[in-house]
Amino acid sequence: MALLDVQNLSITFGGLHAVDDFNLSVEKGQLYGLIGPNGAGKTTVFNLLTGVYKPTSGKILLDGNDITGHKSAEINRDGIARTFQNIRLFHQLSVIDNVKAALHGSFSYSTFEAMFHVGRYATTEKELKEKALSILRVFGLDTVSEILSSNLPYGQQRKLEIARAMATGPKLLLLDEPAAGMNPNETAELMETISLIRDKFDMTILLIEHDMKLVSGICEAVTVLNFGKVLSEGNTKEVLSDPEVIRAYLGDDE
Amino acid sequence: MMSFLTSLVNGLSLGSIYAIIALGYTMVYGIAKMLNFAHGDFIMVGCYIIFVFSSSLGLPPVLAILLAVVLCTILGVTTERVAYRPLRNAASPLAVLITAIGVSYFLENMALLIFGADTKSFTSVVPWSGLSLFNGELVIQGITVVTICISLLILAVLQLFVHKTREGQAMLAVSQDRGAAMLMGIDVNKTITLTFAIGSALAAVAGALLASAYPSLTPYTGAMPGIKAFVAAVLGGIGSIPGAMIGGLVLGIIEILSRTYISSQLADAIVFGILVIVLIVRPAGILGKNIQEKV
Amino acid sequence: MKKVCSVLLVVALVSTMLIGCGGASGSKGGGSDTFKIGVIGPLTGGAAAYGTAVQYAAQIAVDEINAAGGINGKQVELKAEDDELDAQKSVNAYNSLKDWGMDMLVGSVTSACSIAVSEESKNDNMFQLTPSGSAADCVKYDNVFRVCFSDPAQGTASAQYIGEHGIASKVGVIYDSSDVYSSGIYQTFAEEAANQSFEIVSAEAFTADSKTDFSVQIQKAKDAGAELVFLPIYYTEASLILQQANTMGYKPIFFGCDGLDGILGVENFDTSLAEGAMLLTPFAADADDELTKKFVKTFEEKYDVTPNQFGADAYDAIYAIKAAAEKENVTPDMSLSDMCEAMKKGITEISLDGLTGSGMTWDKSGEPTKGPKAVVIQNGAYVSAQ
Amino acid sequence: MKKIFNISKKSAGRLTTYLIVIAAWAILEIMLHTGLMSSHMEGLLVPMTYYAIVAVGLNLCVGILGELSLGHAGFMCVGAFSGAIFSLLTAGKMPDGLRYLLALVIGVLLSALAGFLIGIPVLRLNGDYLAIVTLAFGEIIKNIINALYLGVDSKGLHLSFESQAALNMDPDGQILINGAMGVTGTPHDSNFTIAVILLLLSLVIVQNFIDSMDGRAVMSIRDNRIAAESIGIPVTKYKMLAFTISAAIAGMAGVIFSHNIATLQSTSQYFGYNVSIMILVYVVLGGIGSIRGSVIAAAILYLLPELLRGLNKYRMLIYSIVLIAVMIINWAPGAIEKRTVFLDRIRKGIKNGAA
Repeated sequence: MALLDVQNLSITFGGLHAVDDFNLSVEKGQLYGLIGPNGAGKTTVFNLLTGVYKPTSGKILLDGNDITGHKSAEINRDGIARTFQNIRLFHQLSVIDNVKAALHGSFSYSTFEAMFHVGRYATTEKELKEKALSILRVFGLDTVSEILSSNLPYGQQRKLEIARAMATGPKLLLLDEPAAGMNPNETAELMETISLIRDKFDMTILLIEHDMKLVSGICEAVTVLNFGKVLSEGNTKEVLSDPEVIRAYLGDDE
Repeated sequence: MMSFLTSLVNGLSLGSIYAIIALGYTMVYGIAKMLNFAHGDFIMVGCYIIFVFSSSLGLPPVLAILLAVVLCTILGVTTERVAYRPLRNAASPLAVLITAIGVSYFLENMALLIFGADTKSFTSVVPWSGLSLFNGELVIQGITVVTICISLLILAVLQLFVHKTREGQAMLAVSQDRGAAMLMGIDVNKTITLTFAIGSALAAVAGALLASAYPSLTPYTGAMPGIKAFVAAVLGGIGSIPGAMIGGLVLGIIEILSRTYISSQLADAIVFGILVIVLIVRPAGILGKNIQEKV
Repeated sequence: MKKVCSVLLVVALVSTMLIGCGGASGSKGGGSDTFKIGVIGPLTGGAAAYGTAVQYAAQIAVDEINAAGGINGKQVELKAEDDELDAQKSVNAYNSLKDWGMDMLVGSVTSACSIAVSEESKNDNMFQLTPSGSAADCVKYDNVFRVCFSDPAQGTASAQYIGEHGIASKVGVIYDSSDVYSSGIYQTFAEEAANQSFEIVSAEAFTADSKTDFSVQIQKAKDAGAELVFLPIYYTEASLILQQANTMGYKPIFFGCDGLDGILGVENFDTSLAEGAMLLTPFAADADDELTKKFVKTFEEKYDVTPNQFGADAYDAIYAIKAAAEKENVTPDMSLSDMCEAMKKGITEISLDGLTGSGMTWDKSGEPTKGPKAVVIQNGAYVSAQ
Repeated sequence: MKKIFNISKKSAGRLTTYLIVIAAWAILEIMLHTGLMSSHMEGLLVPMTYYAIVAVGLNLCVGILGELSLGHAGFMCVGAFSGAIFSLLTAGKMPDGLRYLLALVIGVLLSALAGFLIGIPVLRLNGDYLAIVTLAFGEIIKNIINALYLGVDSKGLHLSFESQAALNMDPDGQILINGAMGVTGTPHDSNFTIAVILLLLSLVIVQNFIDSMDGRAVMSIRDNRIAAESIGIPVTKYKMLAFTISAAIAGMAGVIFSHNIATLQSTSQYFGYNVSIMILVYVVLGGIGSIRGSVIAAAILYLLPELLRGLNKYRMLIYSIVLIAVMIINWAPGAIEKRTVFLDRIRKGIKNGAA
């Protein structure tokens, strides 16, 4: 059974079919790409998957459980974590606090203990810090853990966002244009990081990307979206050589 | 029945004044994206100017109002230039809010120094005594008729201005996306200055009508109508010109009716309660557009 | 960077604080060669008209006394502090005056502030004479006296006057429910009205936050057929009510208390609107006795406004202090407590002919005894009613 | 030895704040007992402290939660009246200390409840809409208590919005709230030391809260609500939590307020939106999100107009000019740039001079 199974997903905004009858199936451990020209509805699909929007119709199954209509926070607890196209860090928090905030679900103490720093506070905070550092270490961010996240260079901010998403312990990771705005060196490094996460944590990853080098480099399968509809799907190499896909990307005038 | 009609007319009159003030509030908010807490005090300044020219120096009311409009416009533009513009790109939007509060304190205390704390009685700028209907059972005061007409006129002119002129279009553009407007070659500073000029001129007009309908004048005259008009602007959907009009009228009518039929002591609580209820049902006000953050 | 500025701010403040402290370490009551009288009232804010009237009138009285040789041969110094109508700030003002070396207090002007200050003055045993704090609780301590009538007395007296003179049978009331003075008078007025021959047909309140539009309250009185509208409020709002009633074509008899005094002095007010209005007040600025004429003339010359009853109360307060101090031979070098004891005794022994009444006396409870005068406004002037 | 000094930067920051408050308290107490302090200054100590407490509470809402509230005076009002009424009812029936403590607990609980109930609708709104609705609620609270008559006699509680007479009480009954005249005769229990202890308590709560999982959750919502949701943080719960704590702290200040002054009235000059704005000024000038800054700014700005008393009627004018000037100097991007350049030049000048 597929880890993520999306059936006939649709959403309309004031008559506009932003996503129309969308189907997707991602196997566990797969690195899957979602591509398509600008305005094709890729980010809308992510927003539907993560509960930012409610679908007009259709179903989303994660690991066999129906999560359609769940709210964002719930969906994260169901097991989907994501990053954003325009980076959304907690910019006034330090690097480590960004990750600690994401570890919220795995540790707990009462508000009373929080207000007076008594009881489980000290031990929990210590464990929390260790856990956060171990995650940062994977991304090579442990050396900058005390820096304000908004002061990080762009590439590291992208990484931190992925680290934060990983900290919630998801089954499925959604990356929205992780290489946007990166130079070739940074992109190469990012590709390594993504592969590393997949291998080390046995993570299933669904990503939106415009950089075809990245997509063909790491994605095993892709779905191409155009005008809210699935244009083509399957093995990356085959799909990318599909003439219809090429036409969608380059326009009709050729 | 007559008493209900009377209340309704009184509500319309109060509401029209709120509406004119709210129009100024809403334009400044929509375009400069700031809560100008000193707006109510601009009204007070307008009242004093008219008082000085008309009641003390004996100029005709129309001339006094014109002078007040001009002087208030200068005051508004100067305030924007000196106190608000330097903070437009400050790290927190609260900075300019606090400065506006400072300006409000400044104007009130300045008026206190110049004119003293004594109440001044204001001579209505509308000499016409009004209509008497149904054998005198329903009296509609001249100032009420004039207030309602002027507020409708202002609404129409503003709508035309915003939608039909180049400057108005520039305002719309700036209110929607300041950065993009700048890239399109719109002079944002000039547009915001123009907005303040219009807002302050409206405050002067509102001052003339407010003080004519409720003819007493102190340095704190503008504060409460200012806040109520702010509530009206939010009620109607802040940034929306027809919204401000509707918000003002609704607020005025509810205030008067709840004072008549429920309790004059709890009327303010009811007015604010209505605001709360409207915003719970429609979080962006009656005509406001609820803009969702793009993810 | 921000820190630098903050530090500068702190330094500036601490230095002003030290200056404040330095000035404060001076004489703490008594021990000096002049009488130091403090005045507390709202000098800024919405009620500033009352505070400044008290400040100015007290100054006039002090100037007169000093010109005539002072109290028991000692000169009098006066200092006024602002309380912005805020009880906490009134206490701050009191403490500030104590640091200045105040011997006696004329204040606070308003009831709530006066009560708050009396909690402090009681502990210090400071003689306190409030010109216009009219709530019952203002004089609950034995060191506090007042010049004005108490609210209960005014409410009762008004109801009796209307009833006994048969002025009206249907009475409407418009009062300020957020104001201690106004609601205090209304309460006793309503109680006494039950014993009188008239009926209260409408009683409508307004609050400090909604005192520009009175159309509703006036309409209700009109609809209920009230022949007389009782206005236990201050003249500022009353002037508005009169104007709005006029434009609504409603012309009852208006009847008020001392707060209504001053209505003719509102700048630019059309006094013809007040024609026929009656008020029960101990002071009328247009009265034709010598004392009032002289006081009003000096006041107008000096401050460019017509004094109201607050000013008159304050003027009498200063003279009451003078009379009591002379009676008991109080001198500025006495300790605060001795001075207070002497003044407490002295004030109950004097009889003062002042602006707000002739033959005024005080008893231990702190209440003055004087006859209320009913005046009616005719041809833009106050005339004693029969 | 090493272990003791091995404290994190965050806890060091917290300790500094406590030390500043305690040092200020010690200095002022010494001045108080050696007669160095003027009575004027003495009377300012308690108000200064309770406004500092509200500022700390408001900063939790504005700086940490990132929501602009213009209604905190309303929560103060709830705390002040509930505490005062409790004290009036129980005066003489229990030891003063216990009564004051219970009055505090009741004031805090009721204002927290008010914060919770108001938070439910309010926290669904955004930005300036939220600000105006908190302002509205503050005014509603003030307005209702202002019109309320409450009394107690052998038959129980009596309540009316009409008049004292409408309460229909037995002659032996006790009036608790007399409409606009408010509550009189609340025992004068607050003093500077108690107020400072409560300030320290609120500092402990707020500063510890910030450096905890709950606090990080709240701050993550402030920085980016959508991202906070995406990592599974229950946004509404944490907004409510922070708002309720913030209201409770304001209520605590209200209890101190009502036990420091003989007359308690629910009018604009004590609990109107102007007071909420005044406290907001403290928070912004002290630094949004800086708890220590709020305390210092509240103390200084409360004292400023009082210390300018000598300037008489010019003082509020000067206060307003100072306010505008400080805002522009501290916040305007242009001014910050000029200042940086200027300070750099001085620094270079010093270096050159030294070399």
